[in-house]
Amino acid sequence: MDCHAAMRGRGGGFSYSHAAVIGSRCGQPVGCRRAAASTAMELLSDQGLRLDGRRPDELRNIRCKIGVFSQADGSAYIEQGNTKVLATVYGPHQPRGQAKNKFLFDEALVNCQYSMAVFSTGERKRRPRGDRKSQEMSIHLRQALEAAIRTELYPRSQIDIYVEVLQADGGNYCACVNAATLALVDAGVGLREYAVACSASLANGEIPLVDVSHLEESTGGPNLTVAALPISGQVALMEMSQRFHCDHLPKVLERALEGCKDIHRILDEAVRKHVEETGRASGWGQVDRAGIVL
Amino acid sequence: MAGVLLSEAEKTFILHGVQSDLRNDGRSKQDYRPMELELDIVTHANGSARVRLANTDILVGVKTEIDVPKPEKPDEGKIEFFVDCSANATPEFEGKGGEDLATEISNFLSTSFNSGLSFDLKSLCILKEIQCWKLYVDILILECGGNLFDAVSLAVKAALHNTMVPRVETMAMDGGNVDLQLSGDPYDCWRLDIKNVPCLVTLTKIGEHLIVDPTAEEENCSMASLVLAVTEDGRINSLSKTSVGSFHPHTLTEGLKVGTEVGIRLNKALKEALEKEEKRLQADKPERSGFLK
Amino acid sequence: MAAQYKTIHPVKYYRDFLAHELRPDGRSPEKTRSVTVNVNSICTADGSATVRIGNTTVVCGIKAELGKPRADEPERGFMVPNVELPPLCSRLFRPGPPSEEAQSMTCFVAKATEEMIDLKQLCVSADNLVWVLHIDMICLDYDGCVQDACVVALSAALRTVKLPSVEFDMETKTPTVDLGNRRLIDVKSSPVSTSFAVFDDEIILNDPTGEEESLSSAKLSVVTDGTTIFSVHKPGGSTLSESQLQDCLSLSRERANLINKMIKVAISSAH
Amino acid sequence: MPVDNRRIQGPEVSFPYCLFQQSDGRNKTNSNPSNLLTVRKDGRALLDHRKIYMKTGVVSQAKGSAYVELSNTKVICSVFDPREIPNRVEYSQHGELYCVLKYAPFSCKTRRAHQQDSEEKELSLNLKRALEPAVCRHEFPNFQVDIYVLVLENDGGCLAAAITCAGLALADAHVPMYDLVTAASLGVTGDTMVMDPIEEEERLCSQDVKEGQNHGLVTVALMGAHTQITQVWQTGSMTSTCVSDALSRLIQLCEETYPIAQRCLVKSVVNTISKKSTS
Repeated sequence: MDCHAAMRGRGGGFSYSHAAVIGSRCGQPVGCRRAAASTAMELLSDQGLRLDGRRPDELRNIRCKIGVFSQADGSAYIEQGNTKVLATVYGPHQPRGQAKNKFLFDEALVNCQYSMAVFSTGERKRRPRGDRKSQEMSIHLRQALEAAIRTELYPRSQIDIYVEVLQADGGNYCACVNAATLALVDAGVGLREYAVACSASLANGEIPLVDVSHLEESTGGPNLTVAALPISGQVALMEMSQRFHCDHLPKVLERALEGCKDIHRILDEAVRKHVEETGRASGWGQVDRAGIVL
Repeated sequence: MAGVLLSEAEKTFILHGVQSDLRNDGRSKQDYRPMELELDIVTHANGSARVRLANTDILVGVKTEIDVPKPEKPDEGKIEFFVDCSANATPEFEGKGGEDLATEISNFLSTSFNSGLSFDLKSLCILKEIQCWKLYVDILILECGGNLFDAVSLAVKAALHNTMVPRVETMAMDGGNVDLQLSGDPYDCWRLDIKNVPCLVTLTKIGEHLIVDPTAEEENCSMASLVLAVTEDGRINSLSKTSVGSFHPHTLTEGLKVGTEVGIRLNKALKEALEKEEKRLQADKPERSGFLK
Repeated sequence: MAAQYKTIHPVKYYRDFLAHELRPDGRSPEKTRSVTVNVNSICTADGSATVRIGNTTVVCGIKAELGKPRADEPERGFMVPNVELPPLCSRLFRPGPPSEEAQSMTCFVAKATEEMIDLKQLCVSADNLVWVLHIDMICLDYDGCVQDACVVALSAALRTVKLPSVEFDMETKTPTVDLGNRRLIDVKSSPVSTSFAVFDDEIILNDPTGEEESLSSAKLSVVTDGTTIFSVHKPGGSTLSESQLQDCLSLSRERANLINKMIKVAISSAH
Repeated sequence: MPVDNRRIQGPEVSFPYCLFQQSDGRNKTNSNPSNLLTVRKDGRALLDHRKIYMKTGVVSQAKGSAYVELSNTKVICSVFDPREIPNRVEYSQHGELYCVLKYAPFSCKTRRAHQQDSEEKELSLNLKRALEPAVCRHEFPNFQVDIYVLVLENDGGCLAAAITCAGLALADAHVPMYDLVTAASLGVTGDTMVMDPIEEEERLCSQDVKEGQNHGLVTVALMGAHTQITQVWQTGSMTSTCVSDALSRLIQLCEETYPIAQRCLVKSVVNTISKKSTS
């Protein structure tokens, strides 16, 4: 299919891609077809810059907000580049629902649900959750967060962590872990330290890249995801999309852990700023926005 | 929504407040809570909007796809509503917990869009009997602080207003297959006509009184609610009772009158808000905060 | 008292009755329940019949549609019979996909009735278009011998189907239907199924009720048109002697003749 | 489409033959709506309703059951003993109604699938909403009453018939209730109102009209003795005066149906008593 994807700034720095030709097959989304278009691309240009202009060791722009919702015990929103994730935390509370009879006597039960908005991807998803991929993600999330939460402080209770991917552009899992950590902080759940996740890849067979975007993911380099406790330098979860050469893995892992430390710094700063601000009135309604006035 | 537990005394307090037309948060019976609207915040969608009505938070994305028209309606496009009650709103929605509510909302929306007078599906037709646009209106409920129906409908109308449908440049018939050439310019789009798209107005009966825009606590005190789909010019496109409980015919007729008035005001307010937001987006470098604010 | 006795010890309750060659509903063991057949009661279907055997009620509706034939059998149409046991008919069933019982009943009915019509007469244009008869039998009241009622309902409903004439334009590959001009289907045979329940390994109950079925130690269904035996279905359970089997066969033949007569009367009175 | 291997399957696709009807036959009725409504197909005046037939105790295996016929529209309903709400962890103060409405595959103009579709789900919900206010749900906390409705033939006014039928079946099953529920429907197109429309008229009322005109369908369920509307469902597009006008007409019709339902119940009670006394 003759398909060209035009990356274009639309409004304030938002990328918008547009497929020029659409076949007559029904049910074909008018979304991006970046993967097909970019197979020929190189992950790293001759100038040593990545597809989106970053340097190999440069993270995407991270913006976050702690305390998005008022009803949840804790909530947070994070943007890592164009990947946008919302996380909420309920608890610790009495176990309820199906977990009612499964609670643990000496520690808290951590319950995670990973879900993706149906409009979060280029091609519309049919179901927001319940498929195998999101089940797996839910489990991985729980595994990483259990390492950080001081579950022994909350026996016979349950902590619910729900993450919702609003926009997916690579590194979904990482953004989810980071958002969940912020939400846990907001909920006041006791943590050993922040659980931070970051991904890394390898370009041209030698140069490690940090914080992989969707474009780079689909270009097909090997991909390493690490969830770590960066202060103590412990790895909570590590996953590889495909095999790495023995010689390459250490440096890719090092780059990913480096990324984790960087993200940790950003998150920590955000938390400190948030705590400073919570003393004042919440920022609601301060910015001039289109209010619906009756 | 999340675990509202009220004692009898608290319920009576709310009831008395409604009786004297002064609700807990200082509103009168027909006042809405503050609302905020932001357009175009989901880049993967053709149109999107987020509406926050006090604690109720709704995000809507509209995506377009090419589909084959229904054989019984060959000259009409399709529109499909999908509601996802995110567990972010309340742990009760985890897994399949929110499905009943989601079906209720999406069914009500499709009923109120059913009439050709509310939304012109014919404009979505590309080639009679062969190709048409299908709009997927995906609604994500992120927080429920009462009055879901109204907030959802506002967000849906705003997202449809924001939707850009790519223009079809050429069509080539190749046997039974059709090749569509869409315009390569992402700005070469057309907008949907949302003039007659209704807004939903929920009237909640507390005691003998009908109030609009109930909070979660107020919903908890009420036995019966009425949902109306009201258009800009005060026509009712759909009407249904939700929740348990029943109405006296007199209350119902009064509800129709009040609901229509409120609906007209709501549509007008939304229109103004949309214009304002549109203007903001057209500015040179509009600030996009989404959930960061 | 009798009601309590029955709930506490249903088997003994039945034994007491059967010791006097009588069943609780007043029938002798070999007597069948009354049957009513009603056709064309549903106007939205192309053919329909309602059959009651005692309390058991089955509605059969046939919808004819046009479809493409299978490549290996280009001239044969389709008969798609399905038995539905909705939750409405008994507390034994829940909403959702068909229960095991419904599935096995569907198989039984499909097998008993597969030879009824020549599927070639459902052909409109070989390789292109054939009639598809969607035959849905819905049980409204589940009180024993539902499969018998299904077979009767299908047989009666099939005789009321009137297919409109269709012309197939070979060039545009589109059919044109003339609703004014309709024809009946030619039905070759008329199988009737009769079921028996074996109580306490020896007593044979003809046309058992739901209760009798659930208490029985074995079941037997005979499909016959009065002269030929199409099939005998005995899914396990206690054994039967040859003479008992012969009795069942002759009872079934009698009943088949009777019911086929009833179907004929019902259809002729409907026209 | 997912393959259903628990049923016998026909070919993958098949079409209703009405689609290929000769064109002259079809358009006659559709192109001239006013014609259809000046003389209704069954000879009724515009505001006349159809004859209604009701019967209780039709399903021997159910706790309570009823059958309702609005000339060609045929609906059957059965109600079962309350049972504990399955898969529920929290205790619920009120009993629940579990309503499932299903169209028989052959009940409509075009064949229906075996699985419940979204229209059936919507009708089920409306049915539930219509019945809930009438049932004393505090009498059976943490239990649910199963109500199954099957539409055998749809010739308009399905929801109304289903509500009336389910109300009777609940009463027949001795479920404690405040009042009986009866329902009625009405169609509007342009300036014309049609009481108790048949399927063809319903379709006509759902069809688009010129801008500024009214069209649509209204269904109302009423508890007659308390004059309480338990459910109202409107589709289409109409002015609020038109809706309230329709409401008052429908309430009247519901009130007319109410004594018929009462008589039907009385008759079934008399029957059971006389049966008991003879045995």
